[in-house]
Amino acid sequence: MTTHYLVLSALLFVIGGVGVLVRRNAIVVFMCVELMLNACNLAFVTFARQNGNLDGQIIAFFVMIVAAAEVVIGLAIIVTIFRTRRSASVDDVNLLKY
Amino acid sequence: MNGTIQAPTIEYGLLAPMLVVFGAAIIGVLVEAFAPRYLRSSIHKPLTLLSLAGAFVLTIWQARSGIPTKPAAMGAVAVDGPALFIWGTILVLAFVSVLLINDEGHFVASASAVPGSAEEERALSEGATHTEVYPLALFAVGGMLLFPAANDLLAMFVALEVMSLPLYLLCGLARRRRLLSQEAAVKYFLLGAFSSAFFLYGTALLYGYAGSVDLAKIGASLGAVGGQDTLLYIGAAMLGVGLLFKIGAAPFQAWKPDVYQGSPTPITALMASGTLVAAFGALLRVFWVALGGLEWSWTPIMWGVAILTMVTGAILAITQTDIKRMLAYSSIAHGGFLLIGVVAIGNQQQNASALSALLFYLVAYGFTTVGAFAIVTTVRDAGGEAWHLSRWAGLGKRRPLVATVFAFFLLAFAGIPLTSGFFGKYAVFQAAVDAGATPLVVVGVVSSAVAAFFYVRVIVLMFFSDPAADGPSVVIPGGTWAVGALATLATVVLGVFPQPVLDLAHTAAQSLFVR
Amino acid sequence: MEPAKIIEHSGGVIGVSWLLIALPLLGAAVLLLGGRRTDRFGHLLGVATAVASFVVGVLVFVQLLGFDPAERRLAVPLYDFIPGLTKMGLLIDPLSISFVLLITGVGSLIHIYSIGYMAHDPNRRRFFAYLNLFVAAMLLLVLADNYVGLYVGWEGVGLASYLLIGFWQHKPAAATAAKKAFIVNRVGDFGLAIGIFTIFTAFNSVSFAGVMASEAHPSQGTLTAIGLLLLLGACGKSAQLPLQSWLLDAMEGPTPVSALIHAATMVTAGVYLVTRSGAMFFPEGSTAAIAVTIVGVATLLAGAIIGTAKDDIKKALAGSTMSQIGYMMLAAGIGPAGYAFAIAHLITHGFFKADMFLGAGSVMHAMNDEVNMRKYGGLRKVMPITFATFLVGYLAIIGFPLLSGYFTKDGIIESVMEHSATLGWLAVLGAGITGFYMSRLVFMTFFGQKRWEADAHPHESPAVMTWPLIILSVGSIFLGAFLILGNRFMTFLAPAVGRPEELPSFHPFSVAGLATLALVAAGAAFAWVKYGKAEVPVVAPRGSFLTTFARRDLYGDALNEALFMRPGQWLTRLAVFFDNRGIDGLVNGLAAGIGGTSGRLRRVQTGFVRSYALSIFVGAAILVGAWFVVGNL
Amino acid sequence: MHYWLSTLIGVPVLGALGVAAVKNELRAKQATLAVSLLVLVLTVVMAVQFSPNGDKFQFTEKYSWVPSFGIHFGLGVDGIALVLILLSAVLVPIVVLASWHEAEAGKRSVRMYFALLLVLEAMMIGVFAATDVFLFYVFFEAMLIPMYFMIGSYGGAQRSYAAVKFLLYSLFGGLLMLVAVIALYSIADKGSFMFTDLVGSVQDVGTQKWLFLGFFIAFAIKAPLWPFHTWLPDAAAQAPAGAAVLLVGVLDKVGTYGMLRFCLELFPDAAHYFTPLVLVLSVVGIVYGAIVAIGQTDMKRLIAYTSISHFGFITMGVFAISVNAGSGATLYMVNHGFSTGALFLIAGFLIHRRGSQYISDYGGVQKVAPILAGTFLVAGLSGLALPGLSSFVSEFMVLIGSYETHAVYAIIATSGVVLAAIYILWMYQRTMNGPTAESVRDIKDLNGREKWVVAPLIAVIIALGFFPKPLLDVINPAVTDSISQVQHVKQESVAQEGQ
Repeated sequence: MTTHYLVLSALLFVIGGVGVLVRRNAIVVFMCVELMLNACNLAFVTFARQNGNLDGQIIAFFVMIVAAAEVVIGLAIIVTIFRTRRSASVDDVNLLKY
Repeated sequence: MNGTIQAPTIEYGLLAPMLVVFGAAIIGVLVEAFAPRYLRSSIHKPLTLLSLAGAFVLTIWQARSGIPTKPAAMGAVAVDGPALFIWGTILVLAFVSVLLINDEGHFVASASAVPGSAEEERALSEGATHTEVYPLALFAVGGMLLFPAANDLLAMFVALEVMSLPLYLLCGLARRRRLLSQEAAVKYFLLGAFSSAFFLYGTALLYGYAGSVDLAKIGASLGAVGGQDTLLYIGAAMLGVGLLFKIGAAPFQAWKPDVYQGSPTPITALMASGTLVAAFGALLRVFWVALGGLEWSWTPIMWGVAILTMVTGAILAITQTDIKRMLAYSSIAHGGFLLIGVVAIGNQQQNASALSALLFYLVAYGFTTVGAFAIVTTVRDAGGEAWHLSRWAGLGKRRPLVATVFAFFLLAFAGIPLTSGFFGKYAVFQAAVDAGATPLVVVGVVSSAVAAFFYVRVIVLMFFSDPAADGPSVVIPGGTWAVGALATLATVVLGVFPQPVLDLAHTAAQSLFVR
Repeated sequence: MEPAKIIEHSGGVIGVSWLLIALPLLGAAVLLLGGRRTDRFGHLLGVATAVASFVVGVLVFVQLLGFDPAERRLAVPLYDFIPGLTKMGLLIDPLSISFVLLITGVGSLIHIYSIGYMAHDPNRRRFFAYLNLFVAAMLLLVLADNYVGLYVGWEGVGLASYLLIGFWQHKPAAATAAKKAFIVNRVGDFGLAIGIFTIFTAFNSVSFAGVMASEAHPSQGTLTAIGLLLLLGACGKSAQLPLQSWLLDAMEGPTPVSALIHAATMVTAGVYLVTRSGAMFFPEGSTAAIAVTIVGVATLLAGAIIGTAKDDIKKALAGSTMSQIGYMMLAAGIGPAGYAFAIAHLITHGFFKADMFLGAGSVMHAMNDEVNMRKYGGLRKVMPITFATFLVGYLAIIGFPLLSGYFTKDGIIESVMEHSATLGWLAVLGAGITGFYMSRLVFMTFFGQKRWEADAHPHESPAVMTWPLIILSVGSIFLGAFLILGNRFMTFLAPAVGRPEELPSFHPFSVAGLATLALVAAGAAFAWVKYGKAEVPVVAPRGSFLTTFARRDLYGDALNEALFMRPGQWLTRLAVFFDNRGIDGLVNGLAAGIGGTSGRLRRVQTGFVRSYALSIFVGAAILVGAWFVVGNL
Repeated sequence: MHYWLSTLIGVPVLGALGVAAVKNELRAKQATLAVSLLVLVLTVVMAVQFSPNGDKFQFTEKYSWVPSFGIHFGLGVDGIALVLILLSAVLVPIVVLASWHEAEAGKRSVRMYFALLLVLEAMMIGVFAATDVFLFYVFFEAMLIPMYFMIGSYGGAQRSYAAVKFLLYSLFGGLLMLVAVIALYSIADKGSFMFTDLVGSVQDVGTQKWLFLGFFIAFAIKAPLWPFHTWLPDAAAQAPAGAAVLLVGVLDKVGTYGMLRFCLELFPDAAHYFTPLVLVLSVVGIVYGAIVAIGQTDMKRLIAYTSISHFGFITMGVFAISVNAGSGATLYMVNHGFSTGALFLIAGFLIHRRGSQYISDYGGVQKVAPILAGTFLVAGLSGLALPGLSSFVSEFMVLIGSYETHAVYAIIATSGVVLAAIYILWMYQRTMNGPTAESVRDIKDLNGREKWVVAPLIAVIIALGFFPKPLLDVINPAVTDSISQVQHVKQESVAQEGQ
């Protein structure tokens, strides 16, 4: 019965991925990434259950911590650029191209 | 097991180099917290350099005291021949990059201040600097050390983040052209996070497939487990996405030009040398140890990726006008050449030669590229580095030595004999031909012929065209000078007497990765 | 009777016969390297070396006579020229020695004459250097004992002729004529070279002795091919059809040059080549031999016709030279029966034609380099010696009884008659035309009213110029009789070129002989009517179609221009265009193409994070897809 | 063990460093001249000790360089290499003397120019002396760099375009060759790059063909063989006269030398298979090059195109597979170096005086500068292979040798003899003859230094024209040796057809 969870995690991952592609606001984009990470977590836990060992669940904790660290860095960067540009749209930052 | 908990065994000795670096990083943080502002940088500089040097010494010492044959730290970290070689390389390159970082004028006075605001003016006038740069760099280096040595995917993931997160920040700290710098940071961060999500999901799937994230176990389970190929293939592919992104292989190369161009040049140097080396280490470990049994299925894919990468890098570089951006594309192309080595896989001995070839190439390329970026920092305009190629016109007349050295690096990139780049390419191509990948090699040489064009173009600018009236000035701070000298030396020596390093790489690669 | 075997010998003067070549070569070297320093004595040195070489020649000749006729073919080895290909050596035999005497003898006289003729030229020294160079090369040509050596001399004389025709370089006409001469000759050399390649491949040797001794028996086709190729070479050097066009332009050179190179010696090299190779590649009645006779007869008529219409005295003489060489070729083409006459005529022609050319030079000298005979007239009174000597030459060439030309030319006609009546009668016709145009020349120049330019004050030339004339004219009188009567020359030449089994007997009143005399007389008379009695218009009348035809050298140049020059220039332009646009265009196009691709491709790098993310996403999808494809193969 | 060859390479390198260090320009020039003369003397002394009928390679040296790739620093010369080294050693001092004031035009570092010259000399000697295929490749590529800078920094108006074109073209060829080199190594599987180890190590004909192409294209570009030639006119026309001499006189010979040494000896079957193709290209090159030369308006370009025609002769000689042709071709490499060298230098002197490369800007120079004109004519005549001048012997040998084996090609090629007369004499007429043009009325004749440059060349041209024996005695055995294998293959295939 673990397949459902897997499907769900896959869905979440894809939703997250598509979100990154379609949303403009840097914060939202970043949240989509977080969503993808959580999809991974779900998959880990599911597989842990399936494989009958705890590794997956432990990994999930690791991932949360890493995610948290990412948030710190990410927000810092996004805030700085928001302050300079007065906009959090990722489409506004394209001086670097070609 | 009877209820008693066994404490994990950690071989601190083996991990010492990494621990030293991380320790120094943490001390650095404490310094930031407690030491008075005016003292900080004078504490940081020696601390950073010493820790790196110390780590290097420890690495050497370890290599001499026998290469361990089994993973350390309960199989989480594999301190084996390749790992030690890569550590050594990364540590030296990091040391050199730190020398670049030490020189003034690369980093923003106050990152939080809005560009052009009164606040920034004040920060500038106070001569404030972000000494956090040092601990951040150390953390990044620590991550680089762990990344190629990680023996299970979790450790690798953590290492990936530890390596990347500080770099995201560092990218945004350029003193000049701050908008670009911040933009680089945002792009690198978002895309990096995005790709690491792929890496993680791949890990999850492989965990699901093999029931473990331990590379060796995954490798062992390849044949054993049946009927789960879907998990395996998707998992492996997504893992690949994460790793290929880090080395900037097409079609995941998009971030590289932007980030290299926007970041402070010393950081670019660090990324272009250290990160690339580390990422390749990890890539090799994953694909050879975990997915080695799957080689028949991923070699064709790698062929495609390699070709695409070489061609994209070479072709797109031709029309670049920003020196750093051009070097970024060139580094993409070199990534492609290195990938040729990755597919030059076969029997034990073949793998060894391919691996040693790659290791040599990484050393050669790392030094040359650091040197090149070091030179880039020295050619300055009123507005910071003279980034536009046209500004380099006639440099050969105004500053022959600088121009000659830079030209020499470019020739090394182009792979002209008697430079390190040549033997690097040669070794990899040789391995590939032995493995029967001759067509790939042909593509390789053709694209390096194309690539030669834009290296040569810069030389033409520097030597054959006359200098502009208000040409850029050349400022060579002590650290940069040392870096240039060191890189030149390395490029020459590896180009004329490569044998010692080849031997080193060979011994390192002899026993391949431990399982 | 076949030619005798060649035996090595290097005793006496023959041993040092290389001096023949070395002396003039040395002279040339000294004068060229010495530069202005040698201006004062340059001409004297030039003459000295030529004369010295003549003396050596005589000594060699004397020593040769000492041998038994059957052994008069002596090879003098010199050194290993091209290892594995050929050694260099000299061949002293009746044929070569006759040429040596002609070249050095007449050569010396012309050297002496030039002292006077070039007296006022600032570059006289260089002129003598070139003359010496020519003599050396010509001697190498006739003395070499192998085809490569012959080829070296062959092109050497070509060079000398190039330098001397273009001696007055500042005159564009001269420069162009020189270039033309060289290039047309090169066309001939092309044939000669390939001929030599074929010889080497067929006989594995290029020395005359080697070829004769060779055991190899190549196919008849090969031999014919060799013959025709050599003939092509001969045509180039001897201005025979179809390569005749350069000779008339060559008259741009100083007159002594025309006398020495373009009348007496170089242009006869073709005859030498045919005679020398006769036994091997032009056996009697072979295709090649027939080709030779045809070329000869065609040229002798063409030359004669051209001669009739020229007002330029030198060109008229040049036309006659062509025609006379045509006679020699014709004779050489009929095999052993004709060789002796061919060479004999060659020698006598050398004398009387040189005589006349120098005479013409003397006239021009007197008339401030006017060459248009329509502006001469009545010169016999003012320059008697020139007139007298010229008259001798004239009588000799038209074959006035008992003068040299009479014997040699008549000999040729007789022997050709034996061979083929048609060719014979054509030769006779040629003789008639000769009678006409030579008389026309003499009448226009020395008889009739003065038609001089206002500023012309003709006078007799100095002794240094007249003495050579006198000596030459003496030769023109007696040489023929000396050589022909009693088949003296044929017997002498036999060891070198062989001779028919029964010697021809000379009978003065043969049909052909009388017919010739009659025709010549008629021609002369006609000329008298038209140019002697009648008034000669100073500007040439338009003249009939035939006249124009002749004046335009039978449209030889026009033909070359239409066939080769124009298409050539066109081809050149095409090639250059193709090289720049085609090949180079391709290369640069490729480069530009890559550049363009880059310019377009970099647009993919839009700078939008989301598009980068998209590329990663799609990339991942492709990777997964690919893995499935490969995995399930 | 001798150290002849390593000395010959080492001396100029050290010299170059020295020259680069010297501050005073005049001193630098004198030093360069001294060094190059020293090299010449050493080369001659070495050459006289060479025994024509001794071992194939003499004065051999062998040091292990990169053991893990089986690369040696292996040196040694056979007759072919020896004469080419002699050629370089003779030309360099002459070029030094000729370009005494060359570099000053562009306000660029004179010392650097001469330093580059010496580096180039070292590379040239090295490339001919290398008996290790890899070492050969290294010199083959490294040679480009000094020449690249000489063209690019000291050349004419289009110099950077020409330099880049030259470099990329050669680099491309070189990289293809690199692939072949690598493949050769791993197929031969001898663990060594020494030429002698590799000979005969590739048996499979199919493989040979691919490897052959890898080497051949590189050499064809270098030579240059039609249709890979278009870089040469640009490079030669833009390069300073001195550099042009070394470029056309020596560097390009590496291509034809490589064909003779590597293509024939390493891949005899492939060589036999590709012979017709190569001969066609050569013949096309001969005629085409000559025709295009006729149409040129720029003196240096014209000379460059004549060289393309001449290289056609050389490659034809190499692939005609007959001793005469092969020796002729080798001798041709030397003679062409001298005669074209003379042409370029004298043309250079003329251009230096008038400041224009266009033929149409000249006329009647003979009147004002007879010596210049005279020497130019001699060089030109040697270019059109006039008997008595060096080129004749070699051209004649090539043609006669080719005629033995491939008559038709030889006949077509011989037509080049006529075309040569046209392009040389027409150029001479347009520049030197006719009424003296206003613009050249007051130019000076050759000065002492220039005479010293030209004299030795003319002397050698004439001497070799009459006494080629000394060189041929050295060349013949070597050539016989290197074509023997292909001849063997040929006989076999003939025999098979016979059955």
